[in-house]
Amino acid sequence: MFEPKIIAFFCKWCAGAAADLAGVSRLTYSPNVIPIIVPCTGRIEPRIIIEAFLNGADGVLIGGCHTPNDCHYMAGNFKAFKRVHLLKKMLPQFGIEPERIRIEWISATEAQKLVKVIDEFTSTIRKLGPLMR
Amino acid sequence: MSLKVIEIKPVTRIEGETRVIIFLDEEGKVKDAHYQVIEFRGFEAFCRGRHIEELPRIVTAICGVCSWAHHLASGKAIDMLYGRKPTTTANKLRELSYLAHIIDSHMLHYIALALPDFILDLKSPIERNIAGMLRKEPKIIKLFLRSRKLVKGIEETFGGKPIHPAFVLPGGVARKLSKDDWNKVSKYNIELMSIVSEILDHFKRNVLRSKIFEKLLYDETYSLKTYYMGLVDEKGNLNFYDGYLRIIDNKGREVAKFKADDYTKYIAEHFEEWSYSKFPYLKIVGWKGFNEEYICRVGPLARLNVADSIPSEQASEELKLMIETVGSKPIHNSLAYHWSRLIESLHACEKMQDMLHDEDIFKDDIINTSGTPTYDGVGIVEAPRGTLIHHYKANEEFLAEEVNIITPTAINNAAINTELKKVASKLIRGEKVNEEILNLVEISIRSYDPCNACATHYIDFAGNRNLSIIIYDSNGKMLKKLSYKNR
Amino acid sequence: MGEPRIGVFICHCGRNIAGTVDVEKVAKEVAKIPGVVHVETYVYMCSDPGQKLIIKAIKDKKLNAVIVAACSPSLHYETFSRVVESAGLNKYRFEMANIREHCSWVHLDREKATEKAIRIISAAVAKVAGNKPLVPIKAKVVRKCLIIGGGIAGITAALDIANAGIPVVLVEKSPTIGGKMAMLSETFPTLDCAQCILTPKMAEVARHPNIKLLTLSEVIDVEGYVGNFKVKILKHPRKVNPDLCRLCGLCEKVCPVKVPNEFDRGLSVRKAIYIPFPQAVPSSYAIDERYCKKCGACAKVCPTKAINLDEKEEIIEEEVGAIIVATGYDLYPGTKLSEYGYGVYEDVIDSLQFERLLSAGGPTKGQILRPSDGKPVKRIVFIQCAGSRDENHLRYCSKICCMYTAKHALLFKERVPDGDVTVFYIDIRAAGKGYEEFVKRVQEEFQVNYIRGKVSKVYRDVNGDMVVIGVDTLSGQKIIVKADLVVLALGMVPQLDRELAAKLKVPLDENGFAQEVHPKLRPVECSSSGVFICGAIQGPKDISETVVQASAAAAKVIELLSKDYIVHEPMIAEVDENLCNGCRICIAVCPYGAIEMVEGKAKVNEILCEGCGACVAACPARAIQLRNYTDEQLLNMIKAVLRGAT
Amino acid sequence: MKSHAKMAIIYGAICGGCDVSLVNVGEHLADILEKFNIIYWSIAVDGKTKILRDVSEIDVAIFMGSIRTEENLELAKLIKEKSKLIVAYGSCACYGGIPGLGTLINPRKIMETMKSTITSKGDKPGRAIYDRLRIPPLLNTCNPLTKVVEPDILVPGCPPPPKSIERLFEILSKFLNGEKPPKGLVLAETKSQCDECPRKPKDMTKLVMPGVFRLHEVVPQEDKCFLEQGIICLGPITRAGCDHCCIKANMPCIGCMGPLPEVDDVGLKFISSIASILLTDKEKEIGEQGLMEALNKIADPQGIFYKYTLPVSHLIEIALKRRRREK
Repeated sequence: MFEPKIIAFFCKWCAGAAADLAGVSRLTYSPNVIPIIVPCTGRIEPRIIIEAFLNGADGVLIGGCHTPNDCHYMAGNFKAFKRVHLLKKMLPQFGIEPERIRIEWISATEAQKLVKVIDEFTSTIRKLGPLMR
Repeated sequence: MSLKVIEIKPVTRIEGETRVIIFLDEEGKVKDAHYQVIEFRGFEAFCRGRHIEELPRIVTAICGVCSWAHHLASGKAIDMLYGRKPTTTANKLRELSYLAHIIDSHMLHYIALALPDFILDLKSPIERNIAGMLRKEPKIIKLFLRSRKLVKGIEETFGGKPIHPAFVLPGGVARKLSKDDWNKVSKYNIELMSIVSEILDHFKRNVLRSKIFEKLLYDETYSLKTYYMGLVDEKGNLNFYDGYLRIIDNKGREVAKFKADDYTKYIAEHFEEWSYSKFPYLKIVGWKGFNEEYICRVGPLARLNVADSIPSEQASEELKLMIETVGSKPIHNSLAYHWSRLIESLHACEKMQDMLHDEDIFKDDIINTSGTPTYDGVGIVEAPRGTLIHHYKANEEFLAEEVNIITPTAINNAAINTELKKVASKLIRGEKVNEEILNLVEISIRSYDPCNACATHYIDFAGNRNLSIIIYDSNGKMLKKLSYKNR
Repeated sequence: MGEPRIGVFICHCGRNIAGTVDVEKVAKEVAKIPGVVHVETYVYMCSDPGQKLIIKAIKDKKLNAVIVAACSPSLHYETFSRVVESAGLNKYRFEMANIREHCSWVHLDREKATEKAIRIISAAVAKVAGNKPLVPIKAKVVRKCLIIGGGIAGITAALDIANAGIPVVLVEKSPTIGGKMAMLSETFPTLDCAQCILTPKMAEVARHPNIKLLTLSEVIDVEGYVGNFKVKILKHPRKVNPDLCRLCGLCEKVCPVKVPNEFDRGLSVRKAIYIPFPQAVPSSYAIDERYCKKCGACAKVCPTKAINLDEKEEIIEEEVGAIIVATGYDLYPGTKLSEYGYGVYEDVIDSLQFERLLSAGGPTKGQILRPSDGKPVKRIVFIQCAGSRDENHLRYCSKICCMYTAKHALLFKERVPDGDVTVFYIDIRAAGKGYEEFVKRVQEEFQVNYIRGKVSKVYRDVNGDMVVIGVDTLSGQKIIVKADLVVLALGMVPQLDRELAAKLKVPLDENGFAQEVHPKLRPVECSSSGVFICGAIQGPKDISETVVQASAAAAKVIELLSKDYIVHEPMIAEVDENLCNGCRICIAVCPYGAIEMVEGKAKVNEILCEGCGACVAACPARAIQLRNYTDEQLLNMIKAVLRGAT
Repeated sequence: MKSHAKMAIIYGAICGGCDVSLVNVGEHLADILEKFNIIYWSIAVDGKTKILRDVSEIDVAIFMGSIRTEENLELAKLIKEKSKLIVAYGSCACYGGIPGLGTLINPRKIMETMKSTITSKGDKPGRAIYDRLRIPPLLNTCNPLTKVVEPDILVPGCPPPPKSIERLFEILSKFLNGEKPPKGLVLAETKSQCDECPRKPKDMTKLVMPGVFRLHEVVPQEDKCFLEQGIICLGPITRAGCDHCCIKANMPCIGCMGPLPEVDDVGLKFISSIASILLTDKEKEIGEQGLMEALNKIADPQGIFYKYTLPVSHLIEIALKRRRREK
């Protein structure tokens, strides 16, 4: 079976913390997702996401703080949201499935949601198949 | 049976690469001749899905020599598509800028490309180039270089760039004409007018009388009895920017007159597997192959044939002179295209001068933003080389869904092929082809001013023409190659 | 720093990690990564022997960067960075790789977990290789606080801070502090007299050694940033020297100019030289420039020569480390509610005017008399939500009107036991300790007639009675009430002009109230660090809430100013001036206003920057980088994670 | 006195604008042409390539246009192996240019489209009667020269502005005296359009886009930053050196001068910039839904952000890899 490679950019304040909580609560999820912890999803830009693809990722997951008010830096999550939305709008023009990018708001307490999102996303990408290989 | 093939390259080009291929039968008589467009960029395909209002700045890249024609035709298509009638001021500013472009293109072609053929020795390629011209006609060349600066300057004031301008918006133009702009433009145009007149005089004095030109002008092989098409205004006068498309037959009888949006009723396109360029034809006639009776020509000569008159004094005088000299309207002699170019340039200067004194051009309402979109628009202008048609359809997001572009060079494509065969058949017997014959073949094509003529021309400028004729057998194996190089 | 010499220390965490992750295999793989010169595994890396082994390795192997692959940084980042530092290595050359919470604890498949652990560590290695040794940013703090607004909020904050030993500059635009509260008679729900609880605090402000009080003053310019603000204050001339004024009142008697008294909301008149109210602080008369005719009569009679008609305004400059904005509220202009006849009929008044009627120190010495003819009021109508919760006026609820109207009704019945009181209301909002009880008491004990409904019109009939027409939304019946006096419970509007707000970098919400960073977690902080808000400028609230918030703001200021230095994380954005084109895109993206254009180039204020990286992603010239989280590092991390994927 | 330094000016798929831009510098051109021996300045077909094959080496090769046909490609390879100094002239040669927008549409599709336009539907094409008439096939992509060979000099612009051309000529003259320019030199400013934009405001305060407005929705005001009017302008990411000609004509920059030195992908970078400043002051107010609606007004991001640089975008690499895989 095709094992997708997925990079997850997690905001250290929410999704990252949720991942910690998931561990502490001994929840289990797909190991295909490798987390990279960023100070804020506002640090992420389309180029970074596409670099992940170019280097062999089949999907990119972005976990940030809930809008409107949870962002540790006030509105970094909105920046990420806008950038990702515009990128996803463009991908089909290149024949790339926008479903390969997913952005989710996951608070530090939502370990369950984190697990659900990771597993869902993994199977989505599995269905889509490899991006390039 | 094994045919011999003569391939000539380079040929003066349209936007893209072209070559001439001539087939000889056993006796070495010309069996067939083709003028091929072998380069293609597919604008009609990749313009789809674009923001429709952006097209006027995208399609200019179809041709860097007549980018203004594409810019404005596109702009007019967009006006109709958005259902916005441009304001009077906008229309006048557009036409003003466009007149400068007509002069730009005509001068470039006449001096840089055509002239060497007629005032320099046909037999000596070494001489036949601008270097040679500089020696023989330094004044003309200096005037020419000066004229470049002037037209460029005028085009810039409107479109920012002289090539690939940024000027039209849906229902108008982007910028008003300031007083300073006006001063510059009128100053330049006055000088331009004197240059154009001088060049026209020079034509009548030196070129018209030149052995070669005179000979070819009246030569039956360099003449096609075809239909003609071109824009005329309400009064039936010559107009480059707007009006009705009029078609006349080879006796000069009007067979059709219609508005842009009706063009599909009158024009269709034929496709040949051996060319990337299509062959537009008149629906009322139908596609009947490369036969002069059934094909249609556009461009300077066609326009002067189609129009009842030229709405400017000196130019209409010059037209009278041309008609008297060559015979009667419609004029079928292809070489008259060159003369027509000069007459049109003169007219452009005169008209510009008139328009510059119309206070409308200073009004503030340079754009009309109201109107009901039709999502379907046709824009037609007379490009320097003839009728140019842009037709777009858009979806509700105003993304281009269909793009159809018919260029004048495509319309003349059939004529070029037809005349080519005529000329080749007369000149070529067997494989004994030389530089002179070659050029005589090219002169025929060149009178239509295919778009990138200026480019190849500059080989002459470099004083370094590399012309070659390769003769193949029908399997494409090279039998013989003659090339003409200097130095 | 030379070639990277990275040491990776992998923790078994007992069975917690080693149970699912093949630590030895990880060690073997990680050792292959270029730059890694030393790999060690240990059962409990955080234990004392674990820490010692790291220190030893750093020294013996001359490591210049360290990775500890163990649990979540939230647990042991501090622990290990101290370890690293103690070994003489810059702590920013250390990173943790979380292979427990993010790996061993959440996966069952040993092989896959091991694989993932390797990738997580590779990423950490890639990052640390690019980390620069940094030192925390230190900035001196000016140990002084500016408070704008001398109402109960400003007074409370000023006293809290001053009592903590921190100097305070209190700026008030009117001649006295006290604000709106000074105008009130009694306060709900306890009904204790406003003056009695307020004036002692005002007096305390006046004599407090740590408080510099500037009345008749306004802040006109603010520069700088947290810890180091430079403030310009415009002080209008009082023309009476407070130190000499004995309040004898002679001047007032001789002054020829009469003007409406704003303290009584126009229900009385005062002179051009006046004292707003007897307990005003500073305790002194003042000359109202706008009206004074400079006749000099007052100066002649003043026994202490306290009056100087030529006194000029002056600009005072202060350096402060923190700013509290407590500019409070004003009443929504009643004149905008034409249907209620405010400003047309003298006997339609607003709630503060009614407070003045109730007040013993007020124009009627506490008697309830009609402004129009001075007759005692028997029938009175209160209209709640006058302007509030109204699409055409104020969308929001002004929160205190229900309570003060109930209070008004009660105080009226106490003074006029046989009077009729009608209250028109939409809902009663009485959330608060003892509030609901209070309203019930008013409704039942004092038989105040509460009508749930909206008033459509107020006018005066031929007999001179005020007629109030409304609809009872419960019964649907039209209701007509005749009254001697109509009181509008006007809503609250914020009192901070946009210009000053902009200078203070205080964001305003759509209603013009100051926007806090977070409604729940950071209710008194502003997005511009070092600026705090409290009281009604942050949103409608009553006195007790205001006082609570003021003390909260004070606590924040004390926290900030009790240090000599602000120590700031050095992982912040920095601009490459050669690449910056001054396109201004980064400015709006920064949530802290930390970026400004200096000579056409973006400049990051390193104290204000919190290092979120939003500007890095936004800069079209790639002129901005985040220290120790550069594009290059992020890219290398991605490559490391995906090694062998293509 | 003519030198024997050989210069060849070679075309890919061109519009001719580059040539006219050279003609327009008039005298300067004459000078430079005097300095060189132009062995070739014409179209690319076998007969001519033979001439290029004849010479052992070319001193200066100037390439114009993009690479759309196999012949374009062949020529590019030829100059790669023979030229001492290669100049990519014009945005097509540097980045793909406007025709590059067609790089993802495969030739079959292009031909089908062309044969099925409003005026050519239902036409029965005439056959190619003789082998010799077969037209050279199109490539699957439309690439800039830079994808085939790393040029010594890039001259961006559509067409290149006079300033750049004069600089080019200076450099070429110096080259004749053995002075070689640094590899990959770009003849345009390293600064962006914004750096000296005539519309730069006095007070350098924050820049926020009030929404996205297309050119049929607003009348662009002169002297006000296009982005502040909600009109997408590529100025912030595009090299200066064109004298702001379009902006001065009151039209937004569409990026023909190519990306800034540090930018490897215009679209990916500028999407980030635009999204960052779009309605930044209203994010919480209008929320994700509102922001999506605003962004969706950019209906054709590819065409807007890659008008001149599509073939060199990272996403193309992915798209092409996938296309190959499907085959």
